[in-house]
Formats: sequence, C-alpha cells, structure tokens
Amino acid sequence: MRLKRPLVLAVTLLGACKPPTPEEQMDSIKSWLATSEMVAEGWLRHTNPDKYSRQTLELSHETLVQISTDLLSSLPPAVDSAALDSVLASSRGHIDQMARLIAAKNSPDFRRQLDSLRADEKTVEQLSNGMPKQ
Amino acid sequence: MHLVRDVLDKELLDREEEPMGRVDGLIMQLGERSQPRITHIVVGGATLWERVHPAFGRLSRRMSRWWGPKRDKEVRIPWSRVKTAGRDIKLDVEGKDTGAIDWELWIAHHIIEHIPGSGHEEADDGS
Amino acid sequence: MKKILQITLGIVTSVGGFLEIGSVTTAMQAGASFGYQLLWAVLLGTLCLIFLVEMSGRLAAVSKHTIVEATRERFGFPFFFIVLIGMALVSFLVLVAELGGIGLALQILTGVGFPWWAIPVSFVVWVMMWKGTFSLIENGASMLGLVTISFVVAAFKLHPDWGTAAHGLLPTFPDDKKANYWFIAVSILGASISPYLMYFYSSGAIEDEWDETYIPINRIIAGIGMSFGGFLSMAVLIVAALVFHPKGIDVEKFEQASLLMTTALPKWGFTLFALSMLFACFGAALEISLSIAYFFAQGFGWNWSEDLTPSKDARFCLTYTVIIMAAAIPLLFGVDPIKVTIISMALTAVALPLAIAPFLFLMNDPIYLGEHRNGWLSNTVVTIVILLSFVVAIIAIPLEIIGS
Amino acid sequence: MEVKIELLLGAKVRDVNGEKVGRIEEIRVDRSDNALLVEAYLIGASAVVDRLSAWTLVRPIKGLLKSRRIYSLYDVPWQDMDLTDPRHPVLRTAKSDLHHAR
Repeated sequence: MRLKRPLVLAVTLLGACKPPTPEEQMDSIKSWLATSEMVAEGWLRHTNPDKYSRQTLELSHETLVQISTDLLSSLPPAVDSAALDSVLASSRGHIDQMARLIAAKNSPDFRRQLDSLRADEKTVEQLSNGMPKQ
Repeated sequence: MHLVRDVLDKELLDREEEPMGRVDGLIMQLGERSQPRITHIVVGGATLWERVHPAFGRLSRRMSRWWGPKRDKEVRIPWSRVKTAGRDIKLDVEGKDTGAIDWELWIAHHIIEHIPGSGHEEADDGS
Repeated sequence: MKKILQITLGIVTSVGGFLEIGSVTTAMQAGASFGYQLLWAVLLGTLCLIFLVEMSGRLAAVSKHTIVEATRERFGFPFFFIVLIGMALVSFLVLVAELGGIGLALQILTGVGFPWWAIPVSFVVWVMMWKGTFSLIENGASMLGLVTISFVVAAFKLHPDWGTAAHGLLPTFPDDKKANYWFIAVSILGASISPYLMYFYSSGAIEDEWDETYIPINRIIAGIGMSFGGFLSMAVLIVAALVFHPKGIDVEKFEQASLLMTTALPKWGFTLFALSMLFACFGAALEISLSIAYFFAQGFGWNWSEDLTPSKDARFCLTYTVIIMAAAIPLLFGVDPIKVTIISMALTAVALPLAIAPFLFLMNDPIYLGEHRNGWLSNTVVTIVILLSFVVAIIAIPLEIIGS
Repeated sequence: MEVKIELLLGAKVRDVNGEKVGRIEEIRVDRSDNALLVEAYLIGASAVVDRLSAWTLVRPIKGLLKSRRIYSLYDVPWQDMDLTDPRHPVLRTAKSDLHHAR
C-alpha cells in the first residue's frame, strides 16, 4: 500500500512528459543539420574515420526523418510548411547521398552534396525565423 | 556505557580479528525483581530485517527456508564472550563455530569457488 | 621523500580518475547549449567535492571507519537501509552509464554498435575486479585516465577569450530555455559531487592503512587533485562552447560528442576523444562497482578488501559480480547510455542530501574524530551546497519533464 | 522473560495514569565483570542527540530550534519501567514524579 502512491505519481509524471514544442523541434533539426555538416567537413579533412562518418550521417538522416514528420504535423500557420517540407526533404537527400559516397571514397561528388546541404541549411534558417518565439 | 550508541550495530571481530558481522540485535533478560541484564548478541538473519519492518523479517525467514545455509535457531553469542567493546566488539570465539559467517562460507563454497581464479585452489595447495 | 611520492601519486590518480561519462556529458551539454554561462556550476561542484573528499579521507584516517561503517553504527540499521537502497540505485544507474560509455567509445572506434560491447566490456571489468588488487585498480586505471588531459590541450589550442570565460564563473540567469539551464546546472552538480567517489576514497584510505599522520597529505591530495580534475571538466565545457555552441549543435547523442576535439586537434582529436572516454569510463566503472560492493560489505559487517582472493571475501565478490552482470542487461537491449547518464546525474543531485546529511553528523562526532572534527567552514559550505542542489533539483527536474 | 533491545527502541512509553511520556531512545548500562546490567531507560529528544553523538552540531544551532525540548531527557531507573508487554512499556510511577535529567 505504501508503495502505491509514489508509483501512481511516477506514472502520472511519465504520462505528462511534454511533447517537444515546434521551436524545440526546429532547434533539433538545425542541430542535426549542423552535425551532418561537421561530420562531412571532418571526413573531407580526414579528421574522422569512414565508418563513424557513414554511421553518423545515417543516424542524422534517420533522426531528421523522424523529427520532420512530427514537426510538419504541428507547425504554426505562420510558417510556410510546404516550403519547409521540400527543403527538409532535399537536405535529407543530400545527407543520404553523402553517406553512400563515403563508401565509394568519392570526394568531389561528396563536396557538391555538402555545398547543397549548406544552401539548404540557410533556407531552413530563413524559414524558421518566421516561427513565433515561446 | 550507552547500549545503542556504543554497542548496537558495531562490528564484531573474532579471536583472529576477522570480521563476523555486526551487532544486529541484543537480548535482554528480564527478571521478576532482579536488575535486567544483557545476555546475548544476535547476528544476522531475520533479526536484522525485523528492525526495518516486521514483513521484511517474515520474508527473510521464509527465504532462508528454501535457500542458503540451513539453521534452526538464530545466531546468538553470549555477552560473556565479549573481550573488549570499543571501536569494535572483540569476541573470544572462533567465527566459524558461532554460525555468524555461515552465509559467507556457504556462498564461498557454493558459488565463488566454482568460478576460476577465486584463489581457493591456491589455498588448498598451501595447506 | 616517500610522502612526496605518495602525494604526487594521489594527485595523479585523482586527476586521472576525475572525468567520467557524467562529468563529460553534462559539461559538454552546458557548453553546447549555453556557452560559458554554466562554468560556475562546475566550479561550485568541484569546490564542494574538495570539501567532501577531504572529509571522507579524514574520517577514515582518524577513526579507521569508512563513511558507510560509521553511518550504520551511528544511525542504526533501518536508516542505513534507506541510504543503502538510495545509493545502490543511483550508483547502479551510473554504472550502466559508464559501461555504456566504454561501449560507445568502442563503437565510434570500430563501427560495431555498443550493445554488442555490453558483455565483453562487463566481462573485462569483472576480471579486473576478480584478479586485480586495490592499487592496480586505483593507480592503473587512473594513469590511463590521464589521457583526458588532452581536453585541456584542446581548450588551449582553440584560444578561448579567457575574459569572457571568466564571466561564466559567476552565476547568471539565462534569457531563454530556463528549465533546461537549471536542469543542466543540477546535472553538473550531481556529476561533480558523486557520492560513490567519497565511498571509494574513504575505503581506499582504509585499504592503504592511513592514520592521523595522513591528515595533511589527505588535504593536499583532495585540494589539488580535485581542483585539477575540475579544470578538466571546465576544459570540456570550454571546448564545447567554442565548437558546438556557434554551430547550434545540441549534444543529444554520443556521435555528436565525438566531434568535440576534431577542430582543435585535427589529426588526433577523434581518437583522443574516444580513448579518453574509454579509459575514463573504464576507471569509473571499476570504482563504482567497488563502491557498491564496499557499501554492502561494510554496512553488513562482511569481510571486505579488494586485495583478498575472492574465496576469502565471498559475499563482497558476489555483490560486485551480480551488479556488473545486471548493469550489462539494459545495454544489451540498446538503452541509450547518454539518456541514462542524464537521468542518473539529476537523480544523484536529488539523492545527495541522503548521502551527505548523515556524513555531516559523523564529521562533527567527537567520539569518531576527537579534535579533528569539522570546523564551521566545512560545515557551512557543505550544508549550503547540498541544500541548494537539492532545492534546485526538485524544482528543475519536474520542469524539464513537464515543460516550462 | 526475554526482550529484544533493538525492537524496544522507539517504543512509546506511557505513565501509570496512561499519560504519554515519550519514546525509549537509549539504554544506559553498566559493564561489570562479564555482565552487562541495565541501569536506566532514556526518554526524550536529548537522548537522541546523545545517541547520535551530535551535541557539537546541535549546540550552535539550538537558538534556531526555538525550543527547550531539545534538552528534554527523562532518565528512568530500571525499577520504574514495566516491560511486561515490550511493545507498550508502562512506567510504574506518574510522569510528574519523573525528574528531568537535563
């Protein structure tokens, strides 16, 4: 009996776990885009090994897919969701491509993908400026 | 001397200064008109868990019935065997004979010695 | 001469043993999310740790009792049992995090996922405990841990603006992400003031047979060793502030953390980070497993010493064997060690009063310590920091969970 | 009759008139040639502080506690304690006859 109350409390707390706000999801997306860039730059400069770079780009891709789906369903009307959707899809494509190009050791193509990713990131930055602050 | 501050929960050392548990309980003998006296130190088992909650004591008794070293009675050491009671309680007994380290021996024998490198083989060579 | 050697060794081991997955992760998150702004939390935590470690060494040297033994004797079994449950639970979570940290370090080095490493890693940790001696664990593991000094090198190579960094040593209020700010502050305190370190240190003083002549040595080791350790944490925070903060990278996963030193040390940064985490977590895993086993053995009055062969202290060895095996299980299922770290550091902060309050009583006990009792300074510092971290923790944790 | 000391600890004591006195917190014994004889049962907050050997910690902050209760201590000689039912110890005298030891 004595254990019941803390248990109920814990379950309620877990249930009350907040879903991340759109702003937080946006930060998370930017964080993972920046991570992919940093990994890619590192791979080109040979500061991080192939396997790690490939796995981390794949992880980035996976995480971005997840957050983007969640975010697009809960966007405030102030943001152009169609534009955001397309730029996120394109940046995910670049990340996915880079992960593949590592195995092929193809740095010229890899560099092109990275440049496009950088351009996409700027667009995401601009779109997210339209988001209302908490 | 204060019984709770200076005796209860202190470490017990046997004749060889080997640890043999703690003073988990104390037995007081109450006479009709005579002054009460502390007769025994109790070590381990249900006595200890009883102090947390009676249910823990019952659980401990039930568990020891189907697992671990078998003992009918709790481990009691007469107060007369106490040599000194200072930082630790030093006893004039052999730890093994009292039953206080039954669990230690049981676990050593049933579990630890089956794992390679437990050091029990070397001890056998030495003796 | 012998004393100087002991002091040096003591300082070296405290520096090498200071960083572990908790302090690295929390410092990195602080730097990545808030720049230098949370440096004060590392400073505060280190300061408090210096006092606590000094106290636990002094208690052992003077009274020949570890904190655990004295807690059981003074407060009786029922209260001791509560502390035991609390500390064992928190320490177990930290152990899971450390074993996971070793696995993650191996993962980024080899590409083989960390769940695959859970069993081999726990096995190696267990063998070290089973066959190793106390001094091997204390000195060997922390010598390897000295590779964490590379964080300081990285910090210097990035030429931080020291003036701005110094501002972070004074607490400030954040403009946004308030709940997250205080949550990380609490986690840093929990990571710095790890109770297991006190239990390990005071048991070590008994294993090394300290007496009253060690009081000055103890003071020097605690003061200098832990300060250097604190500098390592600050270095991690500074590097993260310079590398991750401008890019807007939040450290949620170990893969992100791995990039910490690649900017400062392009050639070796990646490997050095992996090795630092590998050795730091390995040392910490040994220390925590030992601490948990010490806690049980000393509380129940079993035979305990890492220097005995296992068949001579069977219950002690069984305890760490079971704990290490159990800690591998969540990792096998792929539970993210970084998440475990964050949770366990915050929980440590909540559980701190449970560990420290009885300790405060013991340190003022004339029977145990005679004239070497605490002065008002130690009492005040420890009381204030503990109350502070507890209050902040019970406010910040629900905020982090429910949202601001 | 046998009594378990560890369970006696914290038992609520009433006096001969049923009035509450406090809890047994400590037991004073005398160690003389191989026997340990119980001299008195100590009741009250002061006995707890004694048991924790915590006077050096309590004395400087006693002003904050705003109460003299921290100094309350009944020292009940063994003759005055009836332990026939160890869970409910009863005094053989009235509470008013007890003298404050401190």
